[in-house]
Amino acid sequence: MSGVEQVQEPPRTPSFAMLRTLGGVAMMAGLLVVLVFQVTKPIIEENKRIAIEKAVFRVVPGAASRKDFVLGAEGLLPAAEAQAGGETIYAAYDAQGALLGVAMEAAATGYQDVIRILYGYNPACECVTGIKVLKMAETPGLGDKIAFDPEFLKNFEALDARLAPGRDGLLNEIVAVKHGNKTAPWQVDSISGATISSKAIARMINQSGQRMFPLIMRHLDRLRAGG
Amino acid sequence: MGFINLFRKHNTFSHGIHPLEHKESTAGLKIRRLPFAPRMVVPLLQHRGAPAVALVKPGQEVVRGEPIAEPGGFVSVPMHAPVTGRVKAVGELVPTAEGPKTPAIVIDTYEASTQQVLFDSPRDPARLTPEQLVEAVRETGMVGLGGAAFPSHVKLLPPKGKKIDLVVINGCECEPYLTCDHRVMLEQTGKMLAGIRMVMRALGAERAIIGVEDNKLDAVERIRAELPADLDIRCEAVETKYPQGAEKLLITSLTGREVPSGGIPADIGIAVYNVGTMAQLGDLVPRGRGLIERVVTVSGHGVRHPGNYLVPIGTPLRFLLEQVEADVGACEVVLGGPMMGMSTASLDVAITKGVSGVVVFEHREQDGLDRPVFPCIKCSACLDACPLHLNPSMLGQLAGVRDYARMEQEYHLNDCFECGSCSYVCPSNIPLTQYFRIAKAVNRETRETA
Amino acid sequence: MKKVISVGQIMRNVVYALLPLCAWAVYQFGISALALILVTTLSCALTERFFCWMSGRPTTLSDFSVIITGLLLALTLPPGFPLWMGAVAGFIAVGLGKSLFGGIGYNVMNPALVGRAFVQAAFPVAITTWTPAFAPGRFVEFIPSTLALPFMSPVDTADWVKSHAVDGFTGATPLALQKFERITVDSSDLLFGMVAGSAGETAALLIFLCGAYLALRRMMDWRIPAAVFTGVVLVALPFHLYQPEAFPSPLFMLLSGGLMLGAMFMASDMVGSPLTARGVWLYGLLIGSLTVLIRLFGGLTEGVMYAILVANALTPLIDSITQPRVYGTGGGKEARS
Amino acid sequence: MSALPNREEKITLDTFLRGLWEENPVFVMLLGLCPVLAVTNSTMNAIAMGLATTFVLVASSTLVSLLRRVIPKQVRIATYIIIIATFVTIVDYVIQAISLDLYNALGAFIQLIVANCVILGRAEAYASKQRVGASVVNALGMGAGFTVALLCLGTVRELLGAGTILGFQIFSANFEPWVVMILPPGGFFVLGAWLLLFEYLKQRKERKLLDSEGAIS
Amino acid sequence: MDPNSLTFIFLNAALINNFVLALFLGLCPFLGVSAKRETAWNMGLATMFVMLVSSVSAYAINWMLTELEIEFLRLICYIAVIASAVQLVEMTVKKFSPALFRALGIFLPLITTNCAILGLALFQTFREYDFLQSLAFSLGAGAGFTLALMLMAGLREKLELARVPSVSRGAAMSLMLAGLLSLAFMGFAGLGGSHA
Ligand SMILES: Cc1cc2nc3c(=O)[nH]c(=O)nc-3n(C[C@@H](O)[C@H](O)[C@H](O)COP(=O)(O)O)c2cc1C
Ligand SMILES: Cc1cc2nc3c(=O)[nH]c(=O)nc-3n(C[C@H](O)[C@H](O)[C@H](O)COP(=O)(O)O)c2cc1C
Ligand SMILES: Cc1cc2nc3c(=O)[nH]c(=O)nc-3n(C[C@H](O)[C@H](O)[C@H](O)COP(=O)(O)O)c2cc1C
Ligand SMILES: Cc1cc2nc3c(=O)[nH]c(=O)nc-3n(C[C@H](O)[C@H](O)[C@H](O)CO)c2cc1C
Ligand code: SF4
Ligand code: SF4
Ligand code: SF4
Ligand code: SF4
Ligand code: FES
Repeated sequence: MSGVEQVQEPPRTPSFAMLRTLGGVAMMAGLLVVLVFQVTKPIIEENKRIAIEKAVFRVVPGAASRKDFVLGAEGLLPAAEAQAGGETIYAAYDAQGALLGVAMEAAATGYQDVIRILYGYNPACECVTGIKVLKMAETPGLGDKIAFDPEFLKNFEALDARLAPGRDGLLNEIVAVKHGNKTAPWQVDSISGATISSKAIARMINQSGQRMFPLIMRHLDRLRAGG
Repeated sequence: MGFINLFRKHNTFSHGIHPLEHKESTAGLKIRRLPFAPRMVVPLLQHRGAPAVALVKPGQEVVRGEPIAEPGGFVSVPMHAPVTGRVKAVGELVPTAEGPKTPAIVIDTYEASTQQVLFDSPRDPARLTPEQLVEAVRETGMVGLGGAAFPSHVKLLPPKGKKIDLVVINGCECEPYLTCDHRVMLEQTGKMLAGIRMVMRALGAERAIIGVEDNKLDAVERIRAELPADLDIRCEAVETKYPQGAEKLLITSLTGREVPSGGIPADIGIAVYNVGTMAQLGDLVPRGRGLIERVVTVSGHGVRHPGNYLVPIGTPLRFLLEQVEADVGACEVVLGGPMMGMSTASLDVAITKGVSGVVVFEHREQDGLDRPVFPCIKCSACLDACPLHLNPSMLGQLAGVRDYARMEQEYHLNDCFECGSCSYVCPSNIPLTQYFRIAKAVNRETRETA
Repeated sequence: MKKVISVGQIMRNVVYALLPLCAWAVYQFGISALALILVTTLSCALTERFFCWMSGRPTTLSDFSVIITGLLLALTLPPGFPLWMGAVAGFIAVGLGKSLFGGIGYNVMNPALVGRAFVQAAFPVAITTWTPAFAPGRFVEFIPSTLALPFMSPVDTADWVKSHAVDGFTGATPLALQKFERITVDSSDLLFGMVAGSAGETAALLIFLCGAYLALRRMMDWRIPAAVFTGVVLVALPFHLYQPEAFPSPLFMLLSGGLMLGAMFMASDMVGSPLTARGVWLYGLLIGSLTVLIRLFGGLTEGVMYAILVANALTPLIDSITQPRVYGTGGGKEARS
Repeated sequence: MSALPNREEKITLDTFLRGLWEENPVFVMLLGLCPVLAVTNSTMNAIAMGLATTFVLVASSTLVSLLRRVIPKQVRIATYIIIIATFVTIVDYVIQAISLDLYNALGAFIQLIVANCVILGRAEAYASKQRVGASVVNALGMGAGFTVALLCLGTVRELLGAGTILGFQIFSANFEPWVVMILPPGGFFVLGAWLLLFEYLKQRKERKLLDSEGAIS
Repeated sequence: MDPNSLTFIFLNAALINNFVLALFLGLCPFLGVSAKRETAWNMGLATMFVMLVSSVSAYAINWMLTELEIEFLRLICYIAVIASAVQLVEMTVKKFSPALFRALGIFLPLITTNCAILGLALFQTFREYDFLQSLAFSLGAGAGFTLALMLMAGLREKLELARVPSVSRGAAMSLMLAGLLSLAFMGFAGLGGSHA
């Protein structure tokens, strides 16, 4: 206790002491944080890169490398060059550098909250090639099966997403049907008891696909060329 | 919002209850006299206010009708000897129905005592000024016979600045079993109207309404037939519903007005009197006599000879019950009506001015009462019953945790007039009214000690 | 001078009113429903007994309220609900919903619904697995999921349903059909219980009649169901008129799902509902409208249970803004003569 | 809460144990409940959160204790908050570097350690008045108490809610998980149940004590 | 409903992902100040108010930090700026509306650094809400917090009059009540999502 009082005694004014202490502590804090930030930054970025890569490679099977593009008002640009915002899409290539597919994000409200996924699209077969759930708050044991239920994920291994003749939308809307009622390759067989979550996935792919697939087709050459 | 009145059921108030009436066994029986008990007990406090002060000494002889005690203050009344006899004791502590003992004058009745009242000083009420009338009423020792036993002359002197323009006469008799007012209205119609005339003159009121429950239409007819032409007096039937006879509610039923919370009828220019009070005044004032007897309904399954009896004030309960051959062994005796009355532990209490009925229940009739008490299940039956629109459920729960202050401040405890409707309907058998009585007493005590 | 009904009498009468519903459930779903009813009731009763013993209070089984809790709980569960889960629901209903707060009269939310909400959150699959009514052999054979071992997952009933091939049974309740497939079930089927659903919620007419019995005997406040129905109609009607194909009619809303059971027997539990008439109307309207909103715009197909629980939670606040106007305290009446 | 020491305290076993039981920040003082409930849907999260909090607790206590003679009264809270926020930021980045999955599972709650009043409370009530050694030991005790509480919840919730602990199957594969336990209500219920249990044991002990006293006298 | 619409953000924060009952934010004031309806109401208002202030300040700081590319100082800046902003507003309120200050006053310093406030700032940053969305989010969160607090206070006042067993009196009961409320609020799940 006595220590504090000593500090406050003249000749130095209390406000000087306050400023000095606050300033000192803030400096120290800033320094510490910057230090840690500098050390961890490359590791974290690497972690993030690996995470994205893993996800992209999962939704575009067989991919070995990827390039990031931004699809926006300026058209298709490599991520590094993009100025104005737009949607990031990840083009994935095989070991020989041939375009295997494109991965992108989609989101929609599920049972509890917004579900975000990354999904892959193969322009060659005009089909969806896989999904990975990035974020969700669905009920464990029920809705959260969309992330790992093999039967459900199988829906997206070659989900028909052909473009309509006008090339401005999908030929068949991607829809979810009740468990066991799948009859067409563009339908998603729901998880039983989690129809809402399943429908959310189908809906988000449909919405995103209606918009994105025609654009991707338009810029296909650029994507194939890799930049 | 006048149009709402179109939908208001006429001549009644909202809420209230319909207990079984049980009036049939006594309603048709004429008022009969009861013999004198060998020993009379006249408590000095039979009314609201200050006790009377004894004027007699032990050993002194008193004559029936003679004043034996004088008022102990403004809100107090004199007492008169109910019988001719010898004073045995003054200030002896006797039991009361409420519990605490109270001093009384005890008189040994002379066997020769007659029913005749020898103490008379006749006068013509029409000649008296309003002030003299009030004094005359005070000399009769009259208190409200409707149960509250509030000195009647006090109500004739409304607070300064308040003008009474309407007198409401209470002939509802909403308590089950009781029929004494019914009989008075039938048998003493003239005296009652005479009393009303006096009161109207004393107050300077222009109008009077007699309110009678519609289970006594014969009384309504009788009264209407005898209404005087020179005065604005009406007689109205009101719905038979407990507690129609509570003055606030009767006022609402008859006029649509409400007595303000915490106020008295005088605040809205109304005075209320019981029919029995009026009949007695109409009889006593012209003769200059005192109140020495009253009509009491004695009823209940435990009574062999139920009926309406003219009972001298001060008659011991035990004597009364012997006269009607009540089977007191296995019974509960209630003074007053079963809803508001007090169940008395001792048979040595005296019939006082405020006792309108004696009801003897056999125990099997009390079945409900010894049912276990449950927690409040919030069924809201009590809210639908309370005629004052209080929240007895909440009051009861607060009483359960002894939060008496909040009962008063937030839930209008002091508006409750302990009518017992809430306890009656409570399926959990919570003795709500009893709780409220205790709560009020505790609050009063804390205020006094503070 | 006591000649009014007692708590025990009220509760006994509610049990009587529930018995026809139980009988119908057994007739409809067979011995599985019977076993479920017995297990939940027994579980509730034992839990009550246990907690009374723990807290050193006399047992309160004789007031029958816990029997109501047990019966209602069973009636709100799917007929093939595993018995051990039913026992858990009963334990939670009475333990967490009632005894924790001091027993009868002190619970803040409807105990039966607390139990159901708990198992709905705990076992979301089992509680949305429906089995067909009037399955052949229902009086001699259990629905396989009923007999799941304690704490073990129930077996899938899909094969059993197939083997009992009841015409066109889709395993979906009328509400789910409406919401997901836009198929509206006939009102007459809803009235007479010819649909899938919880054990005791399907026959709207029977429930209404049993509830009406209670209301007529004044053991239940008729205003509560009336207010709930009004709330449903007030909210459902505009939507239906606006887009009849997308939004079902108020009648369908009233007759489908647990609404009838909830309005008649669960919203009307006086312990969790407000005291005054005004409060009760507010409470009922809230339940009705919330139910419709959850059904139309929520993630769930059915919202009665949650609507009632939320309204129960709001009851103290409703009570505080709907205190009765005490005689003689303004309101403009004194001024009149 | 026992009286706070105003004189500088000697380091005893009690300095450590107090935080673990007698003044357990969660079970006894009911502080910092948000992270306790939010991240305990699995044991792994509970451990990570416990360690992170303990680290911030110890580090900030150390610094506050070191600086206790130079920080003026008027700005002490502000200073403490800056110190705490610094360490939290550090933890935040370190965890991101260690495992993104873990980081995503804990969500914003790592950063919300700043708001955890156990830490500010320790800084204000203990570290600002005690020598470094005692402060560190006390902070370790509090951190341990906090971690134990997290574990109490985390294990129960994961076990009942998923049938596993740290991801290992405990019950038979056919066990039906009680999903509610990993949902928000389950958090409240499990903490409530622990508190009920402690209260029950406490009351039973008191009753026994009373009984035995009664028997003697 | 569009997940980015203001209405949805408001509803989501108030009911579906209620700060207290679903996200576990602000539990200490929730348990500490929910014994009486009146204090709960004032606390709710104060919180809503502080949330609004901190949402605005967080939006501003975040914009500045992003411009300067020093996001790693975000946490430190948030907590410092929010605390001072609230203090500033507090002084203003005290000067211009003493009545309002009396109602909110005692709560303001207590809430400034609690996790609901900071959580709000962090969430709006993570979710990249624009300015209006941030406002809707903070109002929704504040309304939801107040609602939960009032519900809890109502229930606790009711139980004051109950014969609660000695074991469950106190904190344990409050937690169980919170659990029941949380259970009831699960009914709002998915509200406003389009499921057709
Ligand atoms: C969010 C919040 C948390 C609180 N936490 C505590 C607490 O942990 N301990 C406490 O004694 N009072 C707590 N209170 C109540 C205090 O604000 C109370 O007013 C204070 O203890 C009185 O202290 P004083 O007499 O020194 O002013 C809390 C209040 C709020 C609004
Ligand atoms: C506690 C609980 C959690 C639920 N979680 C989910 C979920 O995560 N995803 C989902 O689609 N439906 C969820 N549901 C909704 C129901 O299961 C809904 O009835 C179902 O989605 C309808 O699908 P069905 O037609 O296959 O039965 C949940 C329901 C409850 C009661
Ligand atoms: C609940 C209740 C019921 C009452 N019932 C009657 C009644 O039936 N008849 C009656 O004359 N007075 C009844 N009273 C008393 C009246 O309110 C009022 O005091 C009386 O009519 C005044 O006349 P009095 O002073 O002449 O007795 C009742 C009072 C209460 C509180
Ligand atoms: C009309 C009526 C409806 C009732 N509904 C329920 C109910 O839905 N759930 C329940 O547990 N008990 C119900 N009860 C029984 C009883 O009120 C309940 O167990 C109390 O909540 C226990 O305090 C009901 C009782 C009545 C009279
Ligand atoms: S039980 Fe007896 S006293 Fe009571 S209402 Fe019935 S007849 Fe009258
Ligand atoms: S006793 Fe009081 S609270 Fe009960 S009904 Fe009568 S006036 Fe109302
Ligand atoms: S009548 Fe009795 S049980 Fe019903 S609300 Fe009133 S006090 Fe409670
Ligand atoms: S400072 Fe934060 S964690 Fe501590 S009591 Fe207050 S709100 Fe809770
Ligand atoms: S409010 Fe206390 S930790 Fe969140």
